[in-house]
Formats: sequence, C-alpha cells, structure tokens
Amino acid sequence: MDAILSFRDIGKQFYGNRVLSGVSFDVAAGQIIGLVGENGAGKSTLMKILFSMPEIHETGGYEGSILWNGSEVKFKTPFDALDAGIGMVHQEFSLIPGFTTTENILLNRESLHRSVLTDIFSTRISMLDRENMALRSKKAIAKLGVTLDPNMLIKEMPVGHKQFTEIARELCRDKVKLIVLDEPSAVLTESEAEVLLSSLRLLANEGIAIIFISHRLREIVDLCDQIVVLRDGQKISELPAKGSSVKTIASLMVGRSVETQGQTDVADTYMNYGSSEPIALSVEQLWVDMPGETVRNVAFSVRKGEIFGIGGLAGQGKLGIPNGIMGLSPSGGNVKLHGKPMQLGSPYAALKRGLAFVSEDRRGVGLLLDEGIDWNIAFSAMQIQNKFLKPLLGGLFQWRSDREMLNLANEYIKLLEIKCTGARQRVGNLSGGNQQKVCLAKAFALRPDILFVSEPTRGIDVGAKLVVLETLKKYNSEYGATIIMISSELEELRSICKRIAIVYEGRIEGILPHTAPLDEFGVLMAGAKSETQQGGRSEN
Amino acid sequence: MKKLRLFLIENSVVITFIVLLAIAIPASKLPGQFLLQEILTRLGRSSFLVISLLLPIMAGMGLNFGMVLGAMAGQIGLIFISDWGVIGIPGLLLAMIISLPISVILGWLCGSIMNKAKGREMVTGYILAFFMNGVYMLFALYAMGIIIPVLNLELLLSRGFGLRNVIDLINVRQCLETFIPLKIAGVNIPVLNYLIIAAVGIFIVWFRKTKFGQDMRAAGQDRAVASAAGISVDRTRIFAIIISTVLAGFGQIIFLQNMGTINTTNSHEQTGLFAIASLLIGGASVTKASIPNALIGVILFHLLFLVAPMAGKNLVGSAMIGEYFRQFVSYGVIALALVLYEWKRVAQEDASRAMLRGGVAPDKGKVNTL
Amino acid sequence: MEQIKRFLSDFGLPRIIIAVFLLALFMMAPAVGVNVPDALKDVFNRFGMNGILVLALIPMIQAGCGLNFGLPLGIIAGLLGATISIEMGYVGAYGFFFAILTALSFGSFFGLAYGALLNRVKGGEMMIATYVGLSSVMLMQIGWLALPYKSAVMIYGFSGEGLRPTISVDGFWRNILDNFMSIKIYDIFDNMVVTISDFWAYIPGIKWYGKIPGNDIGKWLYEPKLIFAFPTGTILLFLFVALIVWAFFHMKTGTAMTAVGSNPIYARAAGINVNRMRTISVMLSTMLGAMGIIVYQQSFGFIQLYDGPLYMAFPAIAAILIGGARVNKASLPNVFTGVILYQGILVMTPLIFNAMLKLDMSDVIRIIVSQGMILYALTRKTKVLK
Amino acid sequence: MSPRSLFQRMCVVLALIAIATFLFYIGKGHTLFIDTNALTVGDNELRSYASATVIVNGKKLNSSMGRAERSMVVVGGPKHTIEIVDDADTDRRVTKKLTIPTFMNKVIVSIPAIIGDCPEEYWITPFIPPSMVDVPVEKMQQQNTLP
Repeated sequence: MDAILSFRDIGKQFYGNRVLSGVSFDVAAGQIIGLVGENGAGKSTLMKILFSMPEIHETGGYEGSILWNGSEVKFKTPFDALDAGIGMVHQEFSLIPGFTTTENILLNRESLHRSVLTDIFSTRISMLDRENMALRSKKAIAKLGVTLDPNMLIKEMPVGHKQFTEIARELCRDKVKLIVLDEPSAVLTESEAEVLLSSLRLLANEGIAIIFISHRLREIVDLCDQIVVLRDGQKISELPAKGSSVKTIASLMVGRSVETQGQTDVADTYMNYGSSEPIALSVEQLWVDMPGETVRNVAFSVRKGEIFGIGGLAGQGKLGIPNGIMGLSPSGGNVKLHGKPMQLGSPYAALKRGLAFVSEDRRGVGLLLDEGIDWNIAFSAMQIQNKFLKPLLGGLFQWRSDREMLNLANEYIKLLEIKCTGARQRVGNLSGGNQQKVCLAKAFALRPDILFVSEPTRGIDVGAKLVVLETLKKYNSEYGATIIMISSELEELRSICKRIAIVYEGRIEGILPHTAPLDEFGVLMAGAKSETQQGGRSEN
Repeated sequence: MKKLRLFLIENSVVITFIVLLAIAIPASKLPGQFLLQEILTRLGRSSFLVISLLLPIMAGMGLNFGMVLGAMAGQIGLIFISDWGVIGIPGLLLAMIISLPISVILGWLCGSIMNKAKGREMVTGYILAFFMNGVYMLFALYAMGIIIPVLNLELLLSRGFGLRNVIDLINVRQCLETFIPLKIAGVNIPVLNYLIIAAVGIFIVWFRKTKFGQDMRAAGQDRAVASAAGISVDRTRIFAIIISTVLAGFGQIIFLQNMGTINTTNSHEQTGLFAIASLLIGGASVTKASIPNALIGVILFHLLFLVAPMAGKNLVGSAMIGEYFRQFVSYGVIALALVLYEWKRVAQEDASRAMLRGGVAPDKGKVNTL
Repeated sequence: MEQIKRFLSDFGLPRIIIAVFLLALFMMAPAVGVNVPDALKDVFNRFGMNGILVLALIPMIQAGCGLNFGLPLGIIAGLLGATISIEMGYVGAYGFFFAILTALSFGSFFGLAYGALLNRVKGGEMMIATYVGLSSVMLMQIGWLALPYKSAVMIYGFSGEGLRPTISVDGFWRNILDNFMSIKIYDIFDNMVVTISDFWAYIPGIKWYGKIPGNDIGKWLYEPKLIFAFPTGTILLFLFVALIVWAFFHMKTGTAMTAVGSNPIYARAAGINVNRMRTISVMLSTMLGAMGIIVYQQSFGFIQLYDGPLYMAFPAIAAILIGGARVNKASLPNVFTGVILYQGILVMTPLIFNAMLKLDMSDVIRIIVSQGMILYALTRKTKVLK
Repeated sequence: MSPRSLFQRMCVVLALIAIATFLFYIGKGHTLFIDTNALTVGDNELRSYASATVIVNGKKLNSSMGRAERSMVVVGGPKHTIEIVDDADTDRRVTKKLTIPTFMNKVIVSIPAIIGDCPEEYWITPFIPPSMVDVPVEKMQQQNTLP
C-alpha cells in the first residue's frame, strides 16, 4: 500500500517551547490510524500543522515536511488542505442549527442554477439547485451507511446524527481521500458510537484513509489498523492494533518507566497518611454541571494538612470538582467541611467557610485584568472578611484602605517574586507566570483552611513553576492548610501530593499513592480499569 | 389544545393589537369607509419601507435602525428631481436611480461600521442614524446652493443657499396612486403601489432562494460556523445592509410622493421608528420576520394611528391622551420586542449550556450502563 | 510613567481634536469680536447645570451596564419631584430640596424596576435602555395630562386639566443655587466691582464689596452692567455630589461594583452578588439623573415636560465620552473634562460661526460631534471578559 | 473580477445612466402658459378666437379662453399635441404638434400664432419672469429645531 500522507520529522515550537519533535509516520489509502496521547502530547498541534491553521504561521511555521500523494505540500490556508482532499471533523459541532441536514452538508458548496445575473453581480446571486443538493447529500449519507433525514433541522437532531452530518459534509467533497476525526465519539452514547465505528470501517473499505483521535482506547483498539502513540511531542511507538491491549497503549501514553525517585516507602503509609488527623473535607455523590468538565459521581475525603492531588485527562471532569464545590458551576451532593455539611452553589458561603480557590481560568475567573495588583490580591479578603476596611462614622460606612492594600500587595510581590513595575501595575500587563502568582496571593490573603489549586502551572515558565509549587508546599507546612491540587501534569502531582485521585468520565477511577508505578496511573487515566471491571462499576 | 396555546403565544403581539383595535375602532366612531380608504392608501405607501427591514433580520443583524440612511438617500433623489423639474412617473424613477448610488455608499458605510460593532448592531445603527442626520443637515442646509448648484431657486432659502423647510412635490404627488385609477364602492385603490409591493415581495422571496440568501441565513445563525465554511461573513452582512438601505430609499420615495411634501430636515426621522414598530406589531421579532408580518403590521399600526386620537376623545374625553397613547405604543412595542429577544437569548445561552451537561443532574451520578 | 502613557492612549484622537478645536475657538474669539467673559460665564453655567446629569452615568458604566441611554427614566423621576414640589406650593430653598428629595425617592423606585429588567437582558443593555427611556417618556406624556395636578401655575389655563409643556420655576426656586455665593463682576460707572453674592454684601465690614461707597443698593437709578457671573452654588453642589460618588467608589460596596464591571465572573467567584451590584448601580444612576435634572431646571428656569426629556441622554453620554470614558470604564476626571469640552463647544461654535460667517451651524455641529463621539465609542474594540 | 463580468457591470452602469437620461428627457416638466394675446408677425396682426377651448394632450383646459388671456398647464416631456376649438363654431378647430426644448422650463404658447399658421418658431417662446420683487420678511426667518 502506498502512503497517501506522510509526516516527515515534524517539529514545532511555540515561543521557544518545544511541543513536537521528529514525528514521522505514514497513512495509506483505506487505512485507519489511531492517534493517541495525553493532553499536550502534541496531537492537536500535529493536526493544526496538517491543516495549516493560522496560529501555526503566526508562530513561525514548523519543521519537517508533509507529503501528500507522494509530493511535498505546504498549504497556505485550511481551505487549501480541504481542497486537496483532506477533511476534518472537529470535536465541537460546526453546524448551523436552523439549517437542514442537506444544507449543512453542502454549506458553502451548494449547487447553483446559473443565470445572466450571475455574470453581472456574482455567482452568489444564483438560485440554489435544491434537487441536485438533495441528490449530493443523499449520496454522501449513503457512503456512511446510515440513515439520516436530509430535511431535518440540525437543532431537532439527536447528537449522533449531528456527528454523522459532520462526517457526511467532509465526504461530500469531490475528492476527499483522508478524514481526520478529533474525539468524534466523546459526545455519543455507546450505541451511537458503535454505529459510528462501523460507518468508519465502511469508509475505509472504500479507500478513504482515516486519522482517528480518541481518548477511548477501547475504540482505538477495536477500530484502527495502526496506532501511533505520542508523548511529550515525540512519537513513542507505532504498533498494529491487532494484538495490542488497552493496557499496553495506556502505559505507552503515560510513560513506561517507573521512576521511584528514591522514595521507596510502602504505598500503604501514604494511603493512610496522617490517619490521626481529622478529616477536613469529605465529598460524597458530587455532581457538577460544568460545560466540558462534567462531574457525575465523585466521592473522596481529605485529611487536615494533606496535599491531595486530582488528575486525569482533559474533559473527564477533574476541573469540575473544585468549580462545583466553590459554587461556580451548578452542583449537588454531600460535601462536609470539618464534619459539618456545606452549602453548595454559593461562592460566598464557600469562601466564608474558609475555602479558597485558584482557578484554572486565570484571565477569565481569576483576575481583574484592568485593575492593579493590589486590588486583585486584596479584593476577596476585603469583601469576604472585611479586611482592609476602616469603619467611618461608627461603622456606618466601610472605607477602603488603599494603603493597607498596597502594603499587602508589596508583601506578596516580595514573597512570590512577582516581577512588576509596582503594586499598582495593571495585572493585564503581567506575564502569565506573574499573573498566576497574583492569583495565589489572592487566595493566600484569605488565609484559607482548605485551598483548591487548579492547574497552577499551566502555561507558565519553568522558573515561575518552581516558585508556585514551593509556595504551595510552604503554605501547607507553615499554616497546616489542606491543599487540593488539580493538574493535568502527572509528574507535578507526584512531586507534591501524597495521594492522587484520577478522574475518568466524571468519576474517580481510583486513588493511588504518589509512588505507584506510572503505568497504573496510565491505566486509570484511560479508564481501562473500569472497562475490565464493568460489573463493579454499575453497583455504584 | 396544545397547538392552540402555541399559536396564541406565538401571535400574542398581533392578538393583543387586534383586541385593542376591537375596542378602539368602535369607540372612535370613525366611518368605516374612511378607515378603509385610509388603510388602503397607507398600506400602499408604507409597506415598501417595512419590507426593506427584512433582509438584515435574516442576516442576524437585528432591526436595521440604519434604514434612515436609505430614507435620506431617497429624499436626496426627490430633491434633485424637484430641482430639475422632472415630473410624473419618469420623475419618480429618476429619483430612484439617483438615490441608488447614494444608498449603496451609505449602506456600505453602515454595514462596515456595524461589522466593527458586532453584537451591538442595533444601538450602533440607531446612533449612526442620528449622526448621519447631522451630515444630511449639513448637505441640505449648507451644501445645497453653495457646493451643489440648484437650478430652481424656489427650493432655496432667501439667503441664497440651503433648502427650504418644506419642499412641495407637486410634480410627482400621488402619481403612482392615480396611474391606474380603480374605484370600488367609493374607495380608491392604489393599484400600482400594490403591484410594486408585490414585486419587492417577489424579489425578497427570490433572494432568499439564492446563494446569497443562503449565506445570509448561515451568517445570521452562526457567524463562526459560516466563516469556518468559507463564507465571507462580513461582506455578506454589508450586502444585506446595502440592499436594505437601497430598498429603504425607494420606500421613502414612494412614501413621500403620496404625502406630497418633504420636510427637508425631518421627514426621515420617524421613518425608522414607524417602520420598525409596524413590523414588530405584525408579529415579527428581532430574529424572525416575514412579508406577512410586514403587511399585517402596517395595517394594525396605522389603524391604531388613525383611531387612537378619536378613541381617546370618546373614551376618556381627551384626544391628546389617544395621541400620546399611540406614540407610547410605537416606542413601547419596540422596547417589548427587544426585551423579549434579549430575554430569549439569555435563556437560550443557559439552555445550550445545560445541553452540555450530558444528563448529569437528573440521575445524580447514577452510572450509565448502556 | 505608565499612568501617563495609559492616560495618553485612553485620551484618544477624537478628544485631542475636540480639545484643540475648542482651544482654537477661544483663541479666535477676541479677534472676531466675541465677548469672551460672556462666553466663559455661559460655559461655567452649563458646567454646573449639566454636571450631575453626566455624573449619573458613572455608576452604570462602572458596574458594566454600559452607557445609560435610559437616563430619561431618571429625568422623569426628577420632573415628578419638581412638579410635586411646585404643586405643594413650596418656594425657595425648601421647595428646591423638597423637589430633590421627592425626585430621589421616585428615582430609587424606578431604578429598582429598571435594574431588575436590565439584569435579565445582560449583554443587550444599551438598546433596551434606549427604548425603556423613550417609552417611559411617551407613557409619562399621558401621565402629565391625566395626573390630578391643581396648581394654577402649571396647568393649562383654559381647560384646567393637564400640565403645560413648559413650566417656569420663577418665583419657586429659579437660580437659587446659581445665586448662592455667586461671584459677580459688575461694571459700575466704568469701575469693575466684584461682589460675592448679595448674601455677603449685607455683612458689615465687607459691605463695600457689593456697593459703591456712600450709596445704597436699593436706591440705584443706574443699572450696573453684569460682566461676568460665576454660579458658585450650582458648581459647589455638583462638586459635592461628585465627592459623594468618589467616596462611594472608595467603600466596600463601590469597590465590589467596580470589580463587577471589570470582570463579573471574578466578582462572582469572590462571593459578590453580581445582580445586586448591578441593581444598585442602576438605582444610583437613575437617582442622580433625577437630581441632575432639578439642578438643570433651576439654572435653565423651566421644567420641560412631555417629550422634553426624550433625547436628554445624548448630550450627557457624549460629554462623558468626550471626557475619555469608555463603554465600560469611567472616572470623575472624565466627567469634568468632558463637560467642559462638550459645553465649551456648544457655547463657542455658534458664537464664532455667527461672528465669522453669519451662519448658525450650531445644531449641525452639535449633532455631528455628540453622535459621532458615541458612534466612535461603540465601534471601539472593548475587551470582552468572558 | 473577470474582464467579462467587469464589462458586463460597466454595461449595467451605462444602461442605468442611459435610462436616467431618457427619463429626464421624457419626464422633464414644462409649465405652459397658453396665451391668447394678439401677436404681430411681420405686418399681420394675428388674433385668437373670441372664445376658444384649448385641449392639451387630450385634456381640456378648465375654462374657455377669450382674447388676451393666459392660463397655465404643466406637462412632461418634449412632444405634445394641442387642439384649439372655436366655441362659436365647433367645426373650426386646429390640431398641432408642439415640441418643447428640454431645458425650457416655462413656455409661452401663443394660440394666435398656432391658429394663424405662422412658422413654428412663433408658437412657443421662453417665459421670462418680471424682475424679482423684494422677498417678504417672514421668509427670511428660518427655524431648524432638531434634537
């Protein structure tokens, strides 16, 4: 089989940050390639390079070459790639809700009746040839081997049909040879996913190559011919799907080597860490309605003074846990703080009870970009705990003390080494790492008993990373505060937490001591454990 | 039963106004023939303006408060033919041809500015109309007679430049209405007006079926998806506004030839308000409007317009209260439509977020064992 | 340094053009024979008159509700206060403050309802505000006709029902603030005489300020010529209200409001009730609008009912934008510079144009400057924090 | 833009201009002053009927015209027919075609000249209004009050 698409030594760095290096593999006609890897392993960057997305050009292009049908290509825009015969189905639906299936499949590629007006004004003044459009869309749907009503409106469709419409849209291009599917089954029910997989097999039999990106390793193993595993921007392995097990792939994804880092303590001691300490926070039956990070049923408890880690792949729900408990997303369940039940759904109540949260969405939730550092740090403490306020006229008015706020800000600037021109500098002008430090300072200013830290090192440089992690440790040891850290980076969790819970599909898949071998984490993250223990899960 | 309820909810505005009129028309004690004559005339002169609002709504740009720009262009056309002394239907056609390039330029300007203020097209259009009014006054009160030569000195103020406050359109007055005379039971029917409105209706229907119309609908529903599919959303939106502006210009010409005079500086001011209020009273919303909405709206709005003062006098003893009530309705119905629209939008945002839940809340963490 | 830079970038080209234009007008004024002290008097007068109306925009901008195109609602509250005060027959300072208090209480009610409405239409506030303002003016037209006012100075003489479109406040509280401690410069027999209000003139010791020595003010046959007057009371009240607004934004609640405007999600995460803050801001805005129109009326001399308030929001909005405010950020300096620049243009252009070209283009220039400014602000890219 | 469509667009623009010119030509309004004043051409003095009915483009003027009268009618376009009937003897009628220059706004149409069979240049003459009287004071005042 000749390769229709080959990647040759693809590399890419963003602002000196290497995200891909030396990735090469081939895709042959009619072949289904499964592309797997953790978040940040470089899957989406690779696809962006293939489609020549603007952000790739804007950040200085890429290294290596892409061969399409045997000759090197460099597409200028995504539309060039589409014209060449490469289709892409994105994770989010890219459909017009008020249009029918046919209209969506043929969006901007409608069949037209030509007329005199066409020449005078533009081709866009031509009438649509509805009959021909219906014909073309039927043909495309037929290729998928499913039944779709061509005249149904997208907004009235079940999710699965939307996904098929998207794929049909790519198939409808005249000479499509390759389709990239990014997490196509994430929103589907299992039966819908089953239908999708058989449609994809049908397509492959017709000679269309498919690159299939998924976190559902079971599907990968079932569907694909060949599996490419990426880790930290490098191709770790390429193996035939036949004969591979979910577990092998999972451990390839997270790294095979079991680094003990000189800590050979028995796992049990960590699992029973500080068993003499009282339980600070216990969570049962927690559900959180956070878009893209749904939590379905989570239970765990954390002891006083512990640093507890929560990990898992993106979209599995780990971020939903702190957002739900802190009242930022609609949530429910039993959460007890020092044994007393806590009111969910109110950020005020949570903060008042001594919880604090460093959000993963720094710029959106964490900061007032238009205000100074002093405001950002002191604001929550002022509003919740009436700090930095001077009562006037016997407490009738609460006057803001700008001087105290400034002092506090200066203190934290020194403590956390925030690089700035002064405590009044606009936070929007700080670098990502310094913004993160401001977020931490904001939480520390509240002196919380329990601190949620979500993705504290995402998108910041190495130096800042160290300071952030050290500060967290120090805060934990000095004030005996409980810290719950949520992170996508397993290594980071293992370096600071004693126990790490892994979230998969909105549930806690398992809790491991930080010394547990990496492949055990990998299995949990890929949900492989529950797939082998289906029975046990449903008793939940 | 459920269908009936849905029907009532969807047409609540229209039904409210019909009920209101059912009370007001008998109370006004105006003769039926008079009302019928007036409504037929007003339908003939105002519908075109209202129909000009349809395309921007389809393109997701809301109510085109910038249509006033088109009205200004139409007036400029009429001013020129009055100056040159071109009469009758050729005069009207010439006025339309003159207004065409002006409308296109103004529409392009309006569309480009609205593209810079995506998400607040309506308030931008509303302010733009005021701003252009200033520019128009500069043209009418200072440029005419100084920069632009005026042949017919009767149009000018005695100071030698600037247009008079009122321009008499004697040369083209009601030439459409009288072109095909038809009188049924003592009521004059402006046949040609209706033919023109039918033509623009057919144009709108046809346009919706073209590629352009399809692109406009796509851009109106989801800008991001449309532009990802390669549709140049910005250009499409500008085009929608240009067509709307051109039609508004023609509409204003038809409107003013019936009225017979131009108030140089403020004939266009109420155009937008009345057209938009009519459309909304006809049951349209900020995101959805049709030709029946426009026609029903014109009839209901103008009936209210006609009977309100007399009904007010007979019901509460003051014609002014009826008049003020009518004015309140013009503004109030727009306020109501905007509130309903934003309300729905906020609710929809919540609903679309809820859709991402993946059914969490109901089963509270029960495992999906499918 | 950064603050200077930020100020310059925020200041923007249109404002620089307007400032330079105004400066040029003032420099041209003596050359074309415009009476500069007279013009200055007018500018100061309008500064005091319009100041609080412009100030009224700050709370809503700061809380992220955008430009308050619904200011007419507050103005209606003010009109109710003024007419009720006159209806009761209160005159002088008592009448004036009664009017303000009544207006404030109406304003708080209206603001509460208006705020509740705006909370349901987040993101689309400006257009809704515009039409809420316009339709409330229209609805109130019926009110002015139908409400049972009885005072003979206000109702139509012949029918005895309904208020007149313009009601003079002469004999009630006309210029009551303007004259309070007002600094006036008279030309008396070619001598410049400075008086600080008649109030001071009667105090022994500084009596000579106000009178020509050896003459009694009541017995003058000679009418002294007023060269310049400074409306001290009006401006003092404006500054006092500005001080209150400034202080409010230095309190806990004001701080929270600013945060809501800056980033509502941040504020929510910090335990702030965002809707409550927005409602408070709308109430404040409406109440300030109500108070502002009364101050305006005491200078202007008339209460304008019916469609009088219809477009009252535009001059205020244009002024604050000219002063450098953005759709989501405004400060007191914005108000001060804005009112001076905008009212300066309004006063100076007709004077200069009339003197030079014998043309009154003030209407056109006012429309183009104010609407152009609003248009500019609307099309400027504002950071959407979401 | 392809040269073909550019050409076609130019054609559309030119066609529009042509239509506009044509509309101007056929729609240009003229004020006709129908005049029955006696006229001297060479040595002949031409006179109208004692009472004449004038029909312009098939439309009768409001009242019959005696001698030395003037009445006004507005017409559009360059070509018109005029019919003059002697009220005393309805069989005595003259029907002529008039061509009015496009840029002549106000035209005096001389009935005696038409009846008298003079050369066409006497039929119509441009109307020159008497010199302007002073403009009344109230027209000097202008008011433009706008929000």
